[in-house]
Amino acid sequence: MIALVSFAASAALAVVGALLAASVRNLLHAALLLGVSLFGTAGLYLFLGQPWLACVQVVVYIGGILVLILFATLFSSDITGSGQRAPRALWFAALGTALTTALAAWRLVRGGVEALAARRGGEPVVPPAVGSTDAIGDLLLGAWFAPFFLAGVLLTVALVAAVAIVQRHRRPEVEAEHA
Amino acid sequence: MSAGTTSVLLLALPAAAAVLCACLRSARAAHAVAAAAMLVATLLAVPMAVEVVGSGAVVVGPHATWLDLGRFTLGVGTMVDPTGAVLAAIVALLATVVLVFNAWYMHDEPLAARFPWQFCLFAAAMQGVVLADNLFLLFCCWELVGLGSYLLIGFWFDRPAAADDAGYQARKGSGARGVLEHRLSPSHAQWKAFVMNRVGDAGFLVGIGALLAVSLQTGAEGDVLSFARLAALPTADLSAASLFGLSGESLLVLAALGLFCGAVGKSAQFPLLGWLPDAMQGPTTASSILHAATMVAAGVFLVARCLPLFPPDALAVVGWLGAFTCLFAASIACVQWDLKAVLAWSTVSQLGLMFAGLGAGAAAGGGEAAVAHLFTHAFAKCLLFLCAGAVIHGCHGHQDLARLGGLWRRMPVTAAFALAAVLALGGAPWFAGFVSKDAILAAALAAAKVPGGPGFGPFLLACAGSLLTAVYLLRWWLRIFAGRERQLEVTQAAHDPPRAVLAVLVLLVPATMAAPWTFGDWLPLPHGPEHATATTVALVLLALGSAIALVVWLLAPRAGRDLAAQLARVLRPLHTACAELWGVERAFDLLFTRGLGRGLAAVVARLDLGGERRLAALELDGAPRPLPASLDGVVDGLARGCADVGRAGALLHGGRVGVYLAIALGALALAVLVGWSA
Amino acid sequence: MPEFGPDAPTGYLLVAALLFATGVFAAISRRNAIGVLIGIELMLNAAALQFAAYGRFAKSAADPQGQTAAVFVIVVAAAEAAVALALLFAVYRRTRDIDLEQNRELRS
Amino acid sequence: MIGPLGGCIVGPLLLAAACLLLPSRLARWFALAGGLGVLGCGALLVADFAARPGADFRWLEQHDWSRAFGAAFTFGVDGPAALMLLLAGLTTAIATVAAWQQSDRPRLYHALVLVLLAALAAVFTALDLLLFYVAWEAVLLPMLPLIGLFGGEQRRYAATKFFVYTLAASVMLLAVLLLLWNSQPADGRSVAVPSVVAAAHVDPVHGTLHGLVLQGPAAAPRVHVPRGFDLRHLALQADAFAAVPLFGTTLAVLGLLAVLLACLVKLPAVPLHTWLPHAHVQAPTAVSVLLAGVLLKLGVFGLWRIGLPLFPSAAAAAAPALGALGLAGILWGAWAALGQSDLKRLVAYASVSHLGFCLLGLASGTAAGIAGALVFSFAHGLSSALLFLLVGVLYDRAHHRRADGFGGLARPMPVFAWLLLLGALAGASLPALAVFPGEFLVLTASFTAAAPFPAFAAAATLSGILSAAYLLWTVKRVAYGPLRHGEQAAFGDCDGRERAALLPVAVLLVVFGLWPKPLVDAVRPACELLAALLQGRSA
Repeated sequence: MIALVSFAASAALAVVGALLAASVRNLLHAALLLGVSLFGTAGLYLFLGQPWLACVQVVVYIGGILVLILFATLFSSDITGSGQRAPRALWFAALGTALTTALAAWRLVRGGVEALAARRGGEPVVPPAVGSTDAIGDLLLGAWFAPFFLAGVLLTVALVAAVAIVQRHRRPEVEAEHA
Repeated sequence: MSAGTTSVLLLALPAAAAVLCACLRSARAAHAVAAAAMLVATLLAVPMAVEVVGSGAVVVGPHATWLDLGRFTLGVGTMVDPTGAVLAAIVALLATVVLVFNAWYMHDEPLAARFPWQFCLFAAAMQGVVLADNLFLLFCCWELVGLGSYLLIGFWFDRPAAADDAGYQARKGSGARGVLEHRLSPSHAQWKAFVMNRVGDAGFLVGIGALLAVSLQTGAEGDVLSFARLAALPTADLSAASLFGLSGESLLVLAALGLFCGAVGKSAQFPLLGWLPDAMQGPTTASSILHAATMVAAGVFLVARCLPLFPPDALAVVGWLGAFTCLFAASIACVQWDLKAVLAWSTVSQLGLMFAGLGAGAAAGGGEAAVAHLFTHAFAKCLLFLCAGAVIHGCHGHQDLARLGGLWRRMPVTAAFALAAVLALGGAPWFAGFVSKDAILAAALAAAKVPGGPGFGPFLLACAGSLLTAVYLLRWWLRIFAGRERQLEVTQAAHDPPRAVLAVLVLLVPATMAAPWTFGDWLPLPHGPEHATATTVALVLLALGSAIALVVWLLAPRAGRDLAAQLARVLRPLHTACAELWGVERAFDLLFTRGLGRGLAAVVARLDLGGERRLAALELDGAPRPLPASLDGVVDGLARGCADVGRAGALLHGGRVGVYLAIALGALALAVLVGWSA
Repeated sequence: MPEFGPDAPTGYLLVAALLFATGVFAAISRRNAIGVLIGIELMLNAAALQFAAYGRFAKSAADPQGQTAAVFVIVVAAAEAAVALALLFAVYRRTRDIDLEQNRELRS
Repeated sequence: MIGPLGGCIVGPLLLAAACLLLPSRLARWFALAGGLGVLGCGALLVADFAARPGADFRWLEQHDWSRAFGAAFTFGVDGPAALMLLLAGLTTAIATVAAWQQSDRPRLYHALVLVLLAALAAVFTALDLLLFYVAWEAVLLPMLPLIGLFGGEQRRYAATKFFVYTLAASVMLLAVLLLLWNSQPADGRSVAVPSVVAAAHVDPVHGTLHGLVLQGPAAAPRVHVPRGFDLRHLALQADAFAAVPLFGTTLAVLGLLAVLLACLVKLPAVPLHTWLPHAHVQAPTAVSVLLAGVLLKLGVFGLWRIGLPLFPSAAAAAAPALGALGLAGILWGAWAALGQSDLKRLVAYASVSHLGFCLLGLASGTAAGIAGALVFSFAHGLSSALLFLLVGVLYDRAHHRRADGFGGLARPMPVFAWLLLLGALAGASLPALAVFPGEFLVLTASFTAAAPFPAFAAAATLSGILSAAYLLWTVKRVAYGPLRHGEQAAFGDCDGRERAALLPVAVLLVVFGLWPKPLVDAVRPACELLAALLQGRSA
């Protein structure tokens, strides 16, 4: 019972946080609410028996990406004003698209659940949730080595690219202007 | 010279004179040229008339094809028959007389140089109506007659309406009845005349169209509108003709009624009669010819010429309407105080009488009788108007019957001429009108006895009209010329026209007698068994009418007050009705001028472009532009709808990341929804 | 098998779907680039959750492959965020603003 | 080598270039020369057709354009086209004289007028559908700046409306053009020649028809028509087009609808006419003259050249509806004119009413009706030009056009008043003035056509009353009565330049009113041929 309640709480945290993050006007609040939502997801990973993933989520996502985003909000000239919302027509378009997407996703979920049930052949027993950091490590350096390697390259390229983009506009005339 | 050549000259002379006079600046020279041309025309026309009437044959003049349309042609050409020959001669003669008279009448008028050419155009057009050998040319000239009347009525184009005329208001003085108060300005009167004539002409065109349709459907080709061909139409085999389920015979009735509709407009019959009294805003000399031989005569002439085409049903309509107009207009003439208005309504009434005669049909002798009355009436009415012109000229523009009187001492010759004309028109024995009016009454009586004819209605109405004719004509003469002078300041300067003018007027006097018309039996007047009855009735009516007029006039001074006014008080409702034209004018104004004219036009204009506010705001961008319920507004609405769609489309390509994202994700989601059902 | 709860796939998948839709909404309706980025992060997060959930319930025994894929998603998200924020920084330096309404340079 | 008809198009274009390049005081002379040149060609052709009546095409000339598409610069003129060419030249010359003192960018103005003239001449002489379409749209190009740059206060609105309305209406022509091309077999088609066409067009010397070799027996000749845009060849295939199914109906029906849309807006027929009052009111006087004088006739000519000959069966079926539209235009326009206070708008609505007669005549499908419609078009060009010029004379002096802002002008301006009366009487179709023959022909033709046309004609006679009412009422308000505004006593009568523009029109009105025979004779054979084709289809 406690498990169910805490599971529901995590799910609610994830969904409500996301909804608020999408809709509040203040950008700073939105970023923080995104963090709430990410925490909720991390909780869900725990219920899935994947504590390692939960840790990665918290460390990389919340500790890295979210802090980056919060840092970026400082660039924005107007994080609380009325200018945060898109034109009315676009807002409706967003709502429509989101609802359509939700509908489509729900359909996929239903299909996925049915497929899972069919694959287990009606077997009622849910496999035990076992932490498997070892297995992941094997996998990353074994069968998934190529993707793992590519992810590393991607991260490096991203890092270099980010620096390059920021650097590119440091032209002499701009510097002269700044001086 | 053959009659055919003469007929062309009769047309060409006035036309050439019109062109020539239009180029002349001097009024005297223009009058001289015009009068000379008309005199030559008269000298040509009279022998021609004698010749044609003597032989009784129809002379066909030169004919040319105006337009060849394959299935039929439209021609121009002349044709002279006895009626046309006499009428052409009368037109030419009266035109000459009136021109000479006008040279005196307008001797101090600055615009006088305009009169001759307009007048000659008018006369030329009328000659065209009389001498045309086909209905098409007749119609063209008919319209030009309308143009001539338009020009002449609006001769004093810059005069205001009487109510706004300071000169008239100053002249009116005390004791006046304000007879001109409700009269229109000349420029309004000319418009009214033209447009009302056009109402009739629309019917005329329908008549021509129906005749053409019937002719072509029965296989005719060539100049199908020539009178010779048309006359043969009723006896032809009409079984092939049908339109909208109407048989050929019904179409002929329709055609005849259409032609009659044109005549109703041109001859000022009920209900298109409002324009003629207003037409006297033109010079009196113009009225004298307009009321006599041209214009109004054209309508009677048209029906007389096309009488073979008129089936009995159409004739009944002609007879009833004519007789009704006769009485109707006579009743109005009795209560007029404007000396020209009495004559104008008298013309309407007399024309009604002619139509009553025409309605009796050729078999009853109605055609000849009506034409005879047309001739006699032309002379008498022309003379009357010229006398009226002399009176008005002598009295410096005063034309109120209540202020004139006793003028016979100052203008004895004019008074005598006018009396002759009055007696002629009233139908006194030994005078011209006696002959022709009797003939009409006889014809109407004869037609009444024919089973299936119009019945006794037209005859009785015509009799009542004749009675009133005697009343108002005698009243008119007595009030102007007899007794003592009512207001010396009005009449003291009056005098007869100069001798030269009188010498010309004298020419008209013999024609008011019966003798020239009955001598030699050249005028084919009907002499049926009804003639005696009709004569008796006419004489009784004349006596009765004269008695009424005399009694009213004689008693008036002795009673110390105006018996006419007393009578008017007693018969107030009747008097009011007559004076207000029985409401016809008002109804016409309400229904057509205000209703179908101005009212509907305003509605249509509003529905078309919208109101002035919308029009003023068209160019202002961004100004609120409510879509008015108008055609143009709908167009603008469509345009704005297109612009809105375009604006929505432009939103998709506005460079907004969100929009692209929405499109991409939305499309993906939709694809899943639609495509992943399996 | 209970329909919802920690031991059934439906709950996780539903949350993932909702997160994804919310991300879509945020990405479209925000006119600030950071708001859009938040939306994208939400969508990626939903994808990672999806992987993890399927990995947990796909086979009779727990399978680490789902978790591994989720890790990759997080990695990609991190790379994306880094590049996106660098881009934002660049835009900011040019226009002193990162409002997408004002910066509609994608328009032809 | 360019022949005279090509010269009617190239000449004005060259003169337009000269206008732009040479000093501005020469520009008006170039425009006048262009107008007179086209006028001369038109007059020669009309005289030729009047002297030797025929339904054939004359002064034919052809230049290569695109063999692959079967398109060529084919020029040729039949009677109606000759009449329209004459009208285009005449109106341009008159309008140029009316704009003689044009001070605002005169070079551009006259150059645009010349370009307009070239485009008009191309429409009237083109015998190639593609060329026709290009010219038809090209007419709009100079009109847009002529109204939009040189017009009155609301010129932008009026010019845009005119341009977009007429352009949108005629784009469907392009679709029809392609569909027609597409429906022809690649290697041409062998068609039977109707005997009336053979009688009118077979070259007696060479035994050819429109340049095509005759095959088969002389009694029932056939020709092999190549795929292309030659209007004469397309007309021969009219029956084939009527048999091509398209969108549930036939190509002929859709084609006629597209042509009708384009032509009825140009004409303009109620209820597609609302661009006209705006365009007329905003356009400068001379452009109004061009607009009413020639541009509206494009609608008539389009129906004559494309609509009726290419789709005769559909046209015969649509005739009652077209006649009803014509009648609606006659009455609606007349009543709307009666309700106007702006003089130019009044004349514009009078045009709507008058052009209704043209539509009625064309719809009647009889030779007399079609001839009447064409002659009426010509005469309306004269009468409306006169009225617009006169309104311009007033506007130059008073700087407004409200009818109630004038009164009694016949005293200070007698010549003006007489000409105004003449114009009004012509508009009211008085006999002896040029509008009457056309109107009378249309009416008589409708009376003698099949039901329901006699009923239309009967209702159309009302226009005689209404036109007299609104035009003569205008004369009364403007010219007659006492002088209502004291300052107008100082108005000068028409000066020499104005008379130079007005008097030729007035004289022509009288001349062609008394003697319309050459005009009718010039168009009649062609009209009879078309009427025979139409009647053959409807029976």
